[in-house]
Amino acid sequence: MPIQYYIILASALFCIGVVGVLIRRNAIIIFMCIELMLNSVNLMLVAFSKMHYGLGSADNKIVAVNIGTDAQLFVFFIMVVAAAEVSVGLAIIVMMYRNVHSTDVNFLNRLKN
Amino acid sequence: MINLLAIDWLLLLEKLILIAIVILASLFIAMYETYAERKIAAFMQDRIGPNRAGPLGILQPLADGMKLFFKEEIIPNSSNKILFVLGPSLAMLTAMMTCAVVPWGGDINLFGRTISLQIADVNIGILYVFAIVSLGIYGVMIGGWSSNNKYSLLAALRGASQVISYELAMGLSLIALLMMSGSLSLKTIVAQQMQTHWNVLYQPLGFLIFFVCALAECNRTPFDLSEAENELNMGYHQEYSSMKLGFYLFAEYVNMFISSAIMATLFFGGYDIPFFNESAHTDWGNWLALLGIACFMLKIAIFIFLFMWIRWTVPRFRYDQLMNLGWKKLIPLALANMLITGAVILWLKK
Amino acid sequence: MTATEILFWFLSILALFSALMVLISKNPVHSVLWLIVVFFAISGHYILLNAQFLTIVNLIVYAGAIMVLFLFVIMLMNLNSNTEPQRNSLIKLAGVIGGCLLLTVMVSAVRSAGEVSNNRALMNEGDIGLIQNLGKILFTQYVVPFELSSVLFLSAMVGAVVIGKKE
Amino acid sequence: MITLTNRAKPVDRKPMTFLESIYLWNIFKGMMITLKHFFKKKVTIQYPEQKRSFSPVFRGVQILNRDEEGRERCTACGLCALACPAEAITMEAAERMPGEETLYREEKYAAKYEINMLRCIFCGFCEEACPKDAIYLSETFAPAAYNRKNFIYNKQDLLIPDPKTQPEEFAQAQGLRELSKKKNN
Repeated sequence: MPIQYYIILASALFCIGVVGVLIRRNAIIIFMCIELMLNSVNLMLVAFSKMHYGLGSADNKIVAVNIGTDAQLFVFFIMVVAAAEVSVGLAIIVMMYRNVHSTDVNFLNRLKN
Repeated sequence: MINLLAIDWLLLLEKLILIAIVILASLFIAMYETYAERKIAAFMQDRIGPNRAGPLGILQPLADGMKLFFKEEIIPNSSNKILFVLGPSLAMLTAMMTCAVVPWGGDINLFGRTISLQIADVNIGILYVFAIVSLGIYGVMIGGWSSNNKYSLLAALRGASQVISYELAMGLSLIALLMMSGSLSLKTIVAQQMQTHWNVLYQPLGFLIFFVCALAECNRTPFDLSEAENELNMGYHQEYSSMKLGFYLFAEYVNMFISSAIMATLFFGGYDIPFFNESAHTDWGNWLALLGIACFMLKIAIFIFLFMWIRWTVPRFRYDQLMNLGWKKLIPLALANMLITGAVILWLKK
Repeated sequence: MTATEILFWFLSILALFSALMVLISKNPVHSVLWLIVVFFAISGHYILLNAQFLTIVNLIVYAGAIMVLFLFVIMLMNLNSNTEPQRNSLIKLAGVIGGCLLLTVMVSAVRSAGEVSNNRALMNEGDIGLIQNLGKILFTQYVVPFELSSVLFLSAMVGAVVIGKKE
Repeated sequence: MITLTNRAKPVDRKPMTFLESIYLWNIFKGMMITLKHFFKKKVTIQYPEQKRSFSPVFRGVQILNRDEEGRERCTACGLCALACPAEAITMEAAERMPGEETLYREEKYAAKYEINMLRCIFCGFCEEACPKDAIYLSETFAPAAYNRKNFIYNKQDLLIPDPKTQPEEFAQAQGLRELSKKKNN
């Protein structure tokens, strides 16, 4: 599959995530859109890893064994970070809900003044 | 790239037939698990249980199923209609999906073809099982939430946190096993156990932790907090009626069957025939495979009996006891088991 | 059209459609469920790219754990479409236009990058995505980041407990 | 503390040790108990086919007795109605006409005799109060019915069959009285 298909698919998903962050006010949905953006990046990384593997194996059969694995490990680490981020982030949202009884991000502008 | 025409149609047909057989068999077994549950409950309480429908009551599951089919179907007005229907179907789907990677037996020869009695021998077999098990909670959560009922919601939340907590200990207990086998494919693990000993001999603690976690994942007593009758009015499926309720109950029994199969595969040698050298009797052909399947089913039946035996013995845990057991007892035990196994493997290699 | 291509288009359309539904759904629970569908579609893409380990990790971590947490929090707060705050339509329109512009920039960048467009991602072959190869690299070359990420996890866990605790 | 049996154990509130708190040994003991019961003799009585015999002191639904010649013993004295704490018994007396000596034993008899089974508490005071041995509590219970009217038993329901004209039914009634057939048709 040509690589630009994957690039366009991933950027479309990423843009949908961006739009979601911009137009929604619910903190949880915004958070979910961030996850969506992370995932689109993951998809792109995996596609690129397979692209480099394909290029490398065409050039040289012996070196090719490990080409592209680092991208897939990056995806793995991104998932680790995402999981950590979600656990902290959701704890923050729960705390916020406990204090202001809403998950509306517009209520969170108290630091302004 | 595969061309549509280049697909091995015979293989596809073979797999489709196998899938159909496996699904039908697990539904059939789940049906008779309900009968077994009632009979075993009765026997343990000095009663004789259902014995009216057919000889010894063996048609009882059919009668129960018919009853569920003909009951009035009620969808609460204030419920979320789509999700209300989606919940039980998801529960059933995830329950049935796990059986794809279980090796039900060795190879058999039919019409000149060697047919592997496993739907898919993927090299991530155990992880696949984990993924599906962790998805299984959606059926409970969606059903509990969409009923728009406080008790259902509470039960769904309880169930979700219970399953997530026990998944950790389950995964950790399996890591020790995987360190020994060096493969995630269930078929390879069975083949290894056929050559040496059953894994339960090397990993008794791991098996125990896995078994307790399997009880929790299947929502069986003593961990049936999400369907506690006397605290939460039946729990997450309180608003369900007719066949939708039947799906939830059925999914639970299918889950029990599948998790028994997984345990038998991982720790008790799968379709290995105990005290019998299969490789010396390859001339038996298909009969050997059939004997293997029978052995596997026997092991599963023993596990199912164990599940039911525990259900009718042990009372339900309190919620804090459940969390304590999961986080403060099982996870440290599983970690210790993992460390010890790793150390022993290192030591033996030197 | 080969089977792989059909699957690719199907999964892509499914991913985009459900990502849009995440935005459009009024009810947060529906958003969560659509997002799960997106993750499944992306996992399907990973299978097509023969990255089996990532497929299953994606399912376990995202669909099995993270989304359950989201669902859990939403159910705990009892959010539904009635309590959902709405931005005014002008800001919504501005957001959509901004997103579309971003997409346009990205797509045109891809189109103008000529050398990339000749390359293809290998489908259904190449076993770098298998758990054995990834594991070897992970525990030799990447063992320090791996341990660091476990420390990160632990600190995130402690942090979540500290934040979530009632004082 | 004085205990009734020597099996009583004082409550122990020590915190559990680690081994106790994983519950394994105790669960194993409990499972052995249930397994033992699994193989025990079952106590089930297959109800419609098998019936459990009543205890000899069981107080069931009332019957009105006859003497050996098949005459009704009741003289409508009203002592049973007086003794009844639930006030379930009502009766009307009538005088025996000439020619009815084969029917009634004394000169006075109960023309109407009703017991409201919804009120009756089966205490057996009517049986104790009766000077003529006319009312007895049998060894069967009042069967279920669909409406309240059917629970008011009149004399035809209560009288046992005549030993002279219906000896078989009389013999049967001495064992069990099949009121259900009469009442629910």
